[in-house]
Amino acid sequence: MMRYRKGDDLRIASLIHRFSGVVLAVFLPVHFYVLGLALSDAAQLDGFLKWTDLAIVKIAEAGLVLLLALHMFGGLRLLAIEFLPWSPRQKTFAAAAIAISFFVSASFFLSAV
Amino acid sequence: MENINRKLKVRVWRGTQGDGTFSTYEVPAQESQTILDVVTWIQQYAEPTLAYRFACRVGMCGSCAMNVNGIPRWTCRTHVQKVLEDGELEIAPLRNLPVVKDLVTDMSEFFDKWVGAEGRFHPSATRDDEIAAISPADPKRANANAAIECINCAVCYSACDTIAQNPAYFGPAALNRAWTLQNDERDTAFKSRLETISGRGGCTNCHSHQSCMTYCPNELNPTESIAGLKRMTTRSFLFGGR
Amino acid sequence: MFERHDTDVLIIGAGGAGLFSALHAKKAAPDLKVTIAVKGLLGKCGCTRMVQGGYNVALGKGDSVERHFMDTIIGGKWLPHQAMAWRLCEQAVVRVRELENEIGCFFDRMPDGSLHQKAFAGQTYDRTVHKGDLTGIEIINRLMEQVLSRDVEKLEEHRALAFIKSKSGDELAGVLFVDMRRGVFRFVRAKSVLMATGGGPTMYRYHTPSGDKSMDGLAMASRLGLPLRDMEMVQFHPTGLLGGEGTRMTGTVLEEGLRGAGGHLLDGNGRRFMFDYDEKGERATRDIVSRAIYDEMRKGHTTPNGGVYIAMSHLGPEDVRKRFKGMVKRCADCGFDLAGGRVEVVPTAHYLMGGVICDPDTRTEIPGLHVAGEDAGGAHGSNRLGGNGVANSTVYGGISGDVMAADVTARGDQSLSGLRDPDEDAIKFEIDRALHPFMKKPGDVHALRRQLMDLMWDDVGVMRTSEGLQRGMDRLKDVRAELLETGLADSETRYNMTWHDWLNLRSLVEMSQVIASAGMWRENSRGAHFREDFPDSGDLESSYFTVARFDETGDLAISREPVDFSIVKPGETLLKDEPETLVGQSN
Amino acid sequence: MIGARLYLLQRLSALVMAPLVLGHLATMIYAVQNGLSAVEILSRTQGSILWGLFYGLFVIAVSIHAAIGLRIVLFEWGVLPVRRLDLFTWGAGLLLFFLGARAIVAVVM
Ligand SMILES: Cc1cc2nc3c(=O)[nH]c(=O)nc-3n(C[C@H](O)[C@H](O)[C@H](O)COP(=O)(O)OP(=O)(O)OC[C@H]3O[C@@H](n4cnc5c(N)ncnc54)[C@H](O)[C@@H]3O)c2cc1C
Ligand code: HEM
Ligand code: SF4
Ligand code: F3S
Ligand code: FES
Repeated sequence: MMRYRKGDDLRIASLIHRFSGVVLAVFLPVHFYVLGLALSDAAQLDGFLKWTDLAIVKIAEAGLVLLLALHMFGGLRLLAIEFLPWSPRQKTFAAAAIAISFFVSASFFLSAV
Repeated sequence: MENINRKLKVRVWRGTQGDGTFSTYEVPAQESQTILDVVTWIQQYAEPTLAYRFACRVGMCGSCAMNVNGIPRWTCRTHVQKVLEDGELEIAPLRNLPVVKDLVTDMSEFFDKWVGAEGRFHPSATRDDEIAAISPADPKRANANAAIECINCAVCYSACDTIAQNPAYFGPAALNRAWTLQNDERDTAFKSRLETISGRGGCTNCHSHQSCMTYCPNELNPTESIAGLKRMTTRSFLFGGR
Repeated sequence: MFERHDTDVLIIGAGGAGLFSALHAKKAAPDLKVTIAVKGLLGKCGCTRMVQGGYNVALGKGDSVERHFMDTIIGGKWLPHQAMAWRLCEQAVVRVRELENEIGCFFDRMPDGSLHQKAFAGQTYDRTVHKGDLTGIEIINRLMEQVLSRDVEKLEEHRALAFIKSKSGDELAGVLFVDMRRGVFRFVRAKSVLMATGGGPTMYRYHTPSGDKSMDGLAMASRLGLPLRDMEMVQFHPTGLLGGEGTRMTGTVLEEGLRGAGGHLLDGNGRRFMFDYDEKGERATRDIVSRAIYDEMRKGHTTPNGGVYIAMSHLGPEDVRKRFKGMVKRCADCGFDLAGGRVEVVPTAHYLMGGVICDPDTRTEIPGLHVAGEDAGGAHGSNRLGGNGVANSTVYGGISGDVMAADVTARGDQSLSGLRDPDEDAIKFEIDRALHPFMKKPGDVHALRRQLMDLMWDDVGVMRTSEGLQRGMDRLKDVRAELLETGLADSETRYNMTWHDWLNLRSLVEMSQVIASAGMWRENSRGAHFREDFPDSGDLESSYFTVARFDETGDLAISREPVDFSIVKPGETLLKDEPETLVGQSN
Repeated sequence: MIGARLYLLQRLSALVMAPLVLGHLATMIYAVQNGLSAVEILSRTQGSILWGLFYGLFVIAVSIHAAIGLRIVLFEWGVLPVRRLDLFTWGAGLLLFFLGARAIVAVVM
């Protein structure tokens, strides 16, 4: 088949934005559901939170935070394109959004362990 | 010259819509050689029925765009050395348009959308009137001018992932043109055009992927134009009128 | 075997002439069915799109239609058809306002908001309106949008093959096409037909026009027996890019302004030679510079690819980069450094002044057939001024639309349909003629095209002699004979470019023969036509133009006809007590 | 496949969420340091009108934002045909809102 545009930075940024948005949208109902458990029984929530002490779950959570951060900073970048005067440094912004996101999620992960 | 006697390995798409394969050709390398020259060589010496399209051969008509090593380009102004990967080229028709034959696409929908997005001037004066005095420094005119030098090559149209997924979307070139017109003080269709470009198929479909701007051979920036249209849309939605 | 199609007004070609014709016809008579058939995509082929420098128009402030007209006549060395030249200059004013006010073009402005105008060589006023150095793109894109958004039928990638007369043989019935995508023949009947295929001397080794142009229209008209005038007048642009044989870039224009700005022309050894030929040096007019370069080339003072150099770097590479952004980028894309290095250049065939004889209303001898744009002869005489080409195609394109609409409307009253039944045998004959190469043994069309381009360059080119022209005509006969024995490797008719290369070549060979013969007949040197054996311009009062015509048996006859000085005679001027030139004084 | 209205709603909700998400992330980084427990969460949030408004606003914004976002994605991926889009958007938005509201009630009240 035909090749199509590998290694295009801004394209990767847009794929990240979409991927993170969708995963967040799938995760969020679960998150709400778990919190909603507190309504019936705080112990159930605690049981769930215990489970989150597991390392693997910690990593997964850090991943979600990463996605949230990526999506947000990426989203702010898009909003800047749409509503602020044009800047020629789009790749820098995309890279910055990703870098800050990693920084945030790493902080989260480090404080969690 | 190290180029002399060297051969390029070129894979070229042969076939029609949905039914084709790549054929491989060995093309002698030359010092001054564009992708269009490579395709021409193949047609003249190896594959007499190979179909491709060109006219001006100097980047003015926008007829010759193809996908070269996965990237949409104007082939008459793309030097082989700039895009060669390990001595190889892969040449395919533009994406997002139906293929007529081999490297030739049917550009009708590109132009239908151009017109569909009201990409034409609606006059406020006639040939009996004087030509309007408009300062080039006027900010609106500067906006209009920044987007004007489009050759409708459909490189951006082919590069845009949104069109691939949302065929109703007008695409960057049509909206870029609409932006120029929205900033043209001589034009009278501001309102109706705004309605069109903020409706179905319009600027709100754009995700600011910026592939259009990255690959536009004339270094135009449809992303910026479309963002301008989005602001116009927003303003008119929130406050009405201009 | 072929499809049939009917329309009221049929336009062949979608350059400035074709598109303007459609708009005007539709405006004059909105109920008429207007069809544009074009060899490429609508608006994306032809040379109007390639116009760089701009559009000549006298917009007052000291300039006048009279001054524009006098420049045109003097530039054309007293050969122009004066009524046509006058109408060109007069209507250009209207057309430019139409382009700006109705079509939506936006030409460059001065800081105060008025149009920016500059002077091309041969003008006595800063008259040329432009949009940067991409004027044609602006004009054609805007025209294209207007046409696409109107109820105009388009037949894209339809190649016109032949005009077909009515059964009675005294009127035009329609045009035979091949739909290039499907490889299917299609006969289109029409009440009125415009031929606007834009000439295009692409039979020279170096040429500027777009690849779709191959003088098809002129070849078709000549086979119909229509007279062609001034066919020896092929304009060469002095600085075409020279990139070697294997690249389509070779021949494309490096803009005039480079020389104007102070660029140097250097021979292969790096010696500046233009002052050997003219005191204005590189700033001399197109024809003089072209001949000088050609002469240096003949003397063997050439660059690796056989041309000369243009050098700009002494003006400061940064400055050059800024001032000639488009040109520098174009060269850079193709691997040449215009701003800092030297670029090889060569004179390149640019424009055909000659064409079908018609009146200032675009009518030809045959009722129902009109001609406009580069296909029409007369307006430029022996030499076209830079900026008069696009003015000519847009002015006369518009006029043709008006006239055809009026004619068809008037005719509609007389007969029920106004459509005429074609000579069916002629259609069959023409289809066979187009399919000819499929009947022959496969051969190398491209080698023949190169032979043609070489012989035209060598023998019928920038400088001519009777010997050379004779040799050229002999070689042409051989090429023609060989072409008719050269076939195609494949029976594919769908988008078969090699087939179209063959058909292009046939048109070009036929018209090359006319160019060479007309060149032989003109025994003096005027404008673009330079005879080394007759270097004088000849007596102006008894100026004549050549008329070439094929008779029934296919023999070519050339004659000379006196120029009718209907408006101004040699030695006179329409400019009373005015300074000779006002260049540089307006803006 | 969105018009001006949905487009703006999505952008507006995104703008609203940005500071909220920043605040949330900061709290999380601060809070997880000592491990999470239900008591700890609830002690912070229960009875707090401020947190209630904070998360309430977030839930409203995210319901709108994610519903429209998913609408676009699912349309562009060819999962949803145009005529189902509005139904889906409302459904997804209401579901998110319902779950979110329940969660707030649970942790705030
Ligand atoms: C590089 C370049 C620069 C120029 N710069 C200037 C300038 O600065 N100023 C100026 O005044 N002039 C300039 N000219 C000249 C100018 O372009 C022409 O004079 C003018 O555009 C001719 O217009 P036209 O409509 O007659 O033909 P074109 O615009 O050439 O259009 C011809 C049309 O006919 C079609 N056609 C051809 N054969 C067939 C067929 N068999 N069947 C169907 N369709 C056919 C073609 O595809 C095309 O659409 C320049 C020309 C070139 C090549
Ligand atoms: C925190 C602040 C957020 C900001 C600034 C933000 C911003 C954006 C923007 C600007 C878009 C539009 C992209 C486009 O169509 O071009 C978008 C899309 C989207 N957002 Fe968000 N968002 C945020 C939070 C969220 C959250 C929390 C979720 C999920 C629960 C989410 C889910 C989505 C989805 C699914 C899309 C569609 C993705 C796409 O079209 O590619 N967003 N977001
Ligand atoms: S915007 Fe650029 S890429 Fe798109 S059609 Fe115009 S010139 Fe081509
Ligand atoms: S690539 Fe497509 S999504 Fe928008 S910014 Fe350009 S049109
Ligand atoms: S051939 Fe015209 S842009 Fe390439």
